Amino acid sequence: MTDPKTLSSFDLDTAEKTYLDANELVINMGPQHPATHGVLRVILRLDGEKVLGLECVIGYLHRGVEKIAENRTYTMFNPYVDRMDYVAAVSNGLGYCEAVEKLLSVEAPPRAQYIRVILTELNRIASHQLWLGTHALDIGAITPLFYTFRDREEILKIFEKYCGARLTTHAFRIGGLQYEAYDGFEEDVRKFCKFVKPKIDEYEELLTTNRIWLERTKGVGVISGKDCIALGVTGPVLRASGVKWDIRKALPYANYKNFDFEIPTGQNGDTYDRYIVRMIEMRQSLRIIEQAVAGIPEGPIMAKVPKVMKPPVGEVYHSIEAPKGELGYFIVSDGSTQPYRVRVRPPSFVNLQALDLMCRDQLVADVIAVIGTLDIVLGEVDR
Amino acid sequence: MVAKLNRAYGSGIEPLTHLGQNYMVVDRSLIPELLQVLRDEEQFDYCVDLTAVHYPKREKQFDVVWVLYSFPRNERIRVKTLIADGESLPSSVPIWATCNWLEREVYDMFGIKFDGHPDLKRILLPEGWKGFPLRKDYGILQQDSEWVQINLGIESGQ
Amino acid sequence: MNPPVATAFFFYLLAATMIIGGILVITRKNAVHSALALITALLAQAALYLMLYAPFVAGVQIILYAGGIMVLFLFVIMLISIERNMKERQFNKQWLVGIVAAAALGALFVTVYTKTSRGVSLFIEGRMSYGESQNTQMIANLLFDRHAGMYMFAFEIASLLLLVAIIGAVVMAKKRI
Amino acid sequence: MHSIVEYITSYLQSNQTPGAAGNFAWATIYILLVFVGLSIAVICMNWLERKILAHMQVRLGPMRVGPHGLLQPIADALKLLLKEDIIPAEADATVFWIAPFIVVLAAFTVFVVVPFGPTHAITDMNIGILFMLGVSSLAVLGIVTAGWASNSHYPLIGALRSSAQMVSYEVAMGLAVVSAIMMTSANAEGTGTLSMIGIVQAQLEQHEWFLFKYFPLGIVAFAIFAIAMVAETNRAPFDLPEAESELTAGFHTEYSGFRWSLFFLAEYSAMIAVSSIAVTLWMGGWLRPFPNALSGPTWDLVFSLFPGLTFLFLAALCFYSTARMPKHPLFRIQTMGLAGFGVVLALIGLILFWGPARTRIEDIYWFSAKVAGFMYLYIWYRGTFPRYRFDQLMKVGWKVLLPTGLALLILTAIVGMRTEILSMFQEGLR
Repeated sequence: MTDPKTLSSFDLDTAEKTYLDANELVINMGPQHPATHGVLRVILRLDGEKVLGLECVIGYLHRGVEKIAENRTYTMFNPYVDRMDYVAAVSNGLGYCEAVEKLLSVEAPPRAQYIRVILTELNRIASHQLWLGTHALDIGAITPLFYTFRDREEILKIFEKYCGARLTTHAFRIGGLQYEAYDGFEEDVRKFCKFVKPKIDEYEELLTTNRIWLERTKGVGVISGKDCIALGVTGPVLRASGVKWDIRKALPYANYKNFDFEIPTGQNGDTYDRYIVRMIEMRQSLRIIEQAVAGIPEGPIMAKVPKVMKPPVGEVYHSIEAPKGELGYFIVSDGSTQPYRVRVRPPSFVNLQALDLMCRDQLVADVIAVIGTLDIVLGEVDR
Repeated sequence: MVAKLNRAYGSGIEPLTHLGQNYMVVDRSLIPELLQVLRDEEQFDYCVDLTAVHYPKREKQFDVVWVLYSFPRNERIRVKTLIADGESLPSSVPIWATCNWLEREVYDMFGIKFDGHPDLKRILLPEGWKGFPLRKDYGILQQDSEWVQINLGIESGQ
Repeated sequence: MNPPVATAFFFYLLAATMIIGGILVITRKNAVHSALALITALLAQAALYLMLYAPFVAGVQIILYAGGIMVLFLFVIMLISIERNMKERQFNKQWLVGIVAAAALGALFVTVYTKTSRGVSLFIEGRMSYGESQNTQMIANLLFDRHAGMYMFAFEIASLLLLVAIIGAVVMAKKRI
Repeated sequence: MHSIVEYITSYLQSNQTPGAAGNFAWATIYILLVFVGLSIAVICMNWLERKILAHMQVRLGPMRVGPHGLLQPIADALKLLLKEDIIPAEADATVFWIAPFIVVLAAFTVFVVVPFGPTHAITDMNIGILFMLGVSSLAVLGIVTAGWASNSHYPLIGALRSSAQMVSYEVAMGLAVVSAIMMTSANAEGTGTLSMIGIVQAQLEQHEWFLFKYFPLGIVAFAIFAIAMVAETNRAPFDLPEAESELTAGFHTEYSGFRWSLFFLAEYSAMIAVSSIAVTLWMGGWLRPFPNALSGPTWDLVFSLFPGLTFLFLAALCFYSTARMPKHPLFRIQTMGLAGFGVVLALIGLILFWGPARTRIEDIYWFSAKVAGFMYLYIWYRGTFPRYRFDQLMKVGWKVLLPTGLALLILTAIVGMRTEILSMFQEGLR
């Protein structure tokens, strides 16, 4: 086992000397490459096609979100968080709103909590669907992409009907929700659950027992639970390595403790296990959604929050289980209307760190598979 | 736990609670040992986050914050230390491997140096960028126009 | 069977291609260009075999030399840094020996040719002794026939030699098996 | 003048291929016909692949250029021809320029011996199948040089992968082919043949496709070939040389415009070529279904109606789609175009009912229909499978296909020679 502490690091400038000199080949993948899911640049050191080490170069999408936060009021910053992990914007919003609510010591009313959970879980399914499509595409199966996008469309339609936006939803407000669920919201969600269940089976039919899929994913990008914890890797990647840990269960937020669901885990920590874990997670999310839809209470959707928010001086760290892992917000308030400091703990950023370890001694083609299986969104990595 | 730590390290540790979240402010001199103890003896095996906050008016300008989590205890804690500008901290990469990139980001954004870090360089901003954007004295309209001019070949629009 | 058309024309065309290809092989500094020229020469040679009503030899020539060996050649050449080789002096000091060898070969050829024309033929008379189909069968008979197969032993020995060569190559190239 | 006409018409009475008859005028005509037909087939494949793949993936595919995107391939071809021809500054210009031509030449030359019918081949070579394998292996040269000449990492890796893949799968492919060739010698004289036409005739004489011969040996050989041929043409799931998620586009990353379209053309004609080999060797080539069991003039007539009926069916599909076209003035031209296309198809269908055309086209029809089946398989694979990793691909080639092929070869030889072997044993016992 390679020591995770010694992550590779080297300079591409020396590449010219090594290129074609038989033993080592330094190759640059990205930032514009079809399989790096955005503008990730990976510098690979290869022995033939075997990866000796790699270094990620990130920051191409850096927009200084944390700096922006310091110059916006708490409410004004809310839409910005959607732009980080743009495939799971609702989760980002939930994390931020709950963190500020904690700072203000308010709690969203139950009805708002239920709708929040429904939308967040829908978004988790959408995020996993997008992951599955692109991941399968990276491995060479082109058809799942279209299947998952077809079904993700239904989720986006619900979002659109609810808040008018499909991707960067800005669905939640600090203290609750701005919009009451539209007429037929429950019916739509129920219909979606019924619609998507056979579709998930359909994805599995294409891939789960597909020989080539098995060969490409089993034993690829293995990471042990211990390494995961050492590298701070969370989310499905951690669970696939056998650590049964999900913030929804461990440190429940929103009203997740009201719902009955299971945390899937894998044993081998390879790409296939991560695939299976995410597939089960989609089903579990459906379970939560069904319970939530059945139990939406009547009542207000907005807690009493002052128009101009001036949280008391102090700092708070709040994190949620985003589709990609632990998404944390560390907010420092100096008592003014603007946050003194907002730190986002992005799951993609921290998970991406494990790429080097997971790719060692694998082949170039596996790097693609591992980047896919980590499920990173560069918007969130670079912020 | 805090009592035990207090016994060992004396007054260097100040346990606090805000909104139900525990954190401790520790003296800078305690930093590598205390973190090591927290991981090894108190089972805080997962470093969630490492970040900093800049208070330009204070004498010790920076809060450096570790957010730690313990899987066995299911508990989260924050460790905070105060350092002055130009002061460096020992790297915690040997304790938690995840601190590698997190420390690089803190260096990138605040210019806080971590001694013993395997490869401390900018991570989100390009190499050669001037200034540390998350410091409060880094104006939002200010940009490294020199870098922009050299690397992008355009006049900075700001 | 109809008489072939423009035989002389095609012969000279192919022969010229071969010679030009051969010259290019030794004069190009870029090894990939040399390899491509060699392939051209080999293909022209295969076409010449076709003109001699020896399609089997032509097919084997294409598969083995042009399609197999030359691909491996290119493979190896591509992996070597070409730029460095370009700077080095291509010709070593053995060109004198080369000229002597070429002259000797040429002399031998001329001798054989003049002897043939004087009637002491080294070749079977006539342009071709067998038709297209019999030609291939003759090879098979010579190689494999239980009674007339005079080259069977040599053939098997050659294949054994190749096997040894393959194993040797694997042993030498691979650090661990 | 008269002699030239006679020279040309004399061939029509012969029942040989132009090559065998030594008729160069007709050979040239055939070469042109094959070239044009192949280009049309590639264009059709382009459209069909996009449409079929689209429908497998719950989308529509090209719909805008022409009715149901029928003119899309033409638009694409025009676009490619008009694009700027870029040669990278660091590339080796000569080799970069030659490489696509090598690939195209290799892909087209193999069609010299493909028998579309007993007389519908440019020539019938004594070593037909050897020629096909040999020439198609030359395509590797083009790919390797293309990758090298681009002077860029990704094309180089793509070229290396491609050549390694093609060279190794050629071995398994060759073994499967040899096993089929051995089956040709199971006739009264015990003489086999490498001639493409001879192979099909052997199947006719032996009253079965080699696919079913010595069950299951024939099917296994066919399976080996069917896998190897996908690898040989660099198609999914063996499309590593151009794996877009890893190598952007593999060996032709740096190519654009016309030169890229040559690679495209070569890829599709290579697909058709290897499918033709498979059809010839195992599926009875141009033979119609049950040529022996359902023989006689009535059955001949029935089966010879198929080409015409197929075109009429396609025409009917066109008319049906025309009727379903939106009744909006904007769609008027498209509707008319589709109807016109249907009319053309129907006319072709009617012409194909005409006696002389019927008999001449029948072989080509059955051959093309079988090849089309393979083409559909190619598309189907692409829609279904993920991509193999390189080492796995090599493992499949060397550790699975090659030993199976060797065992198969020995088994086929033993089964083919069983009477001789038995008699030898009996002799030995006595």
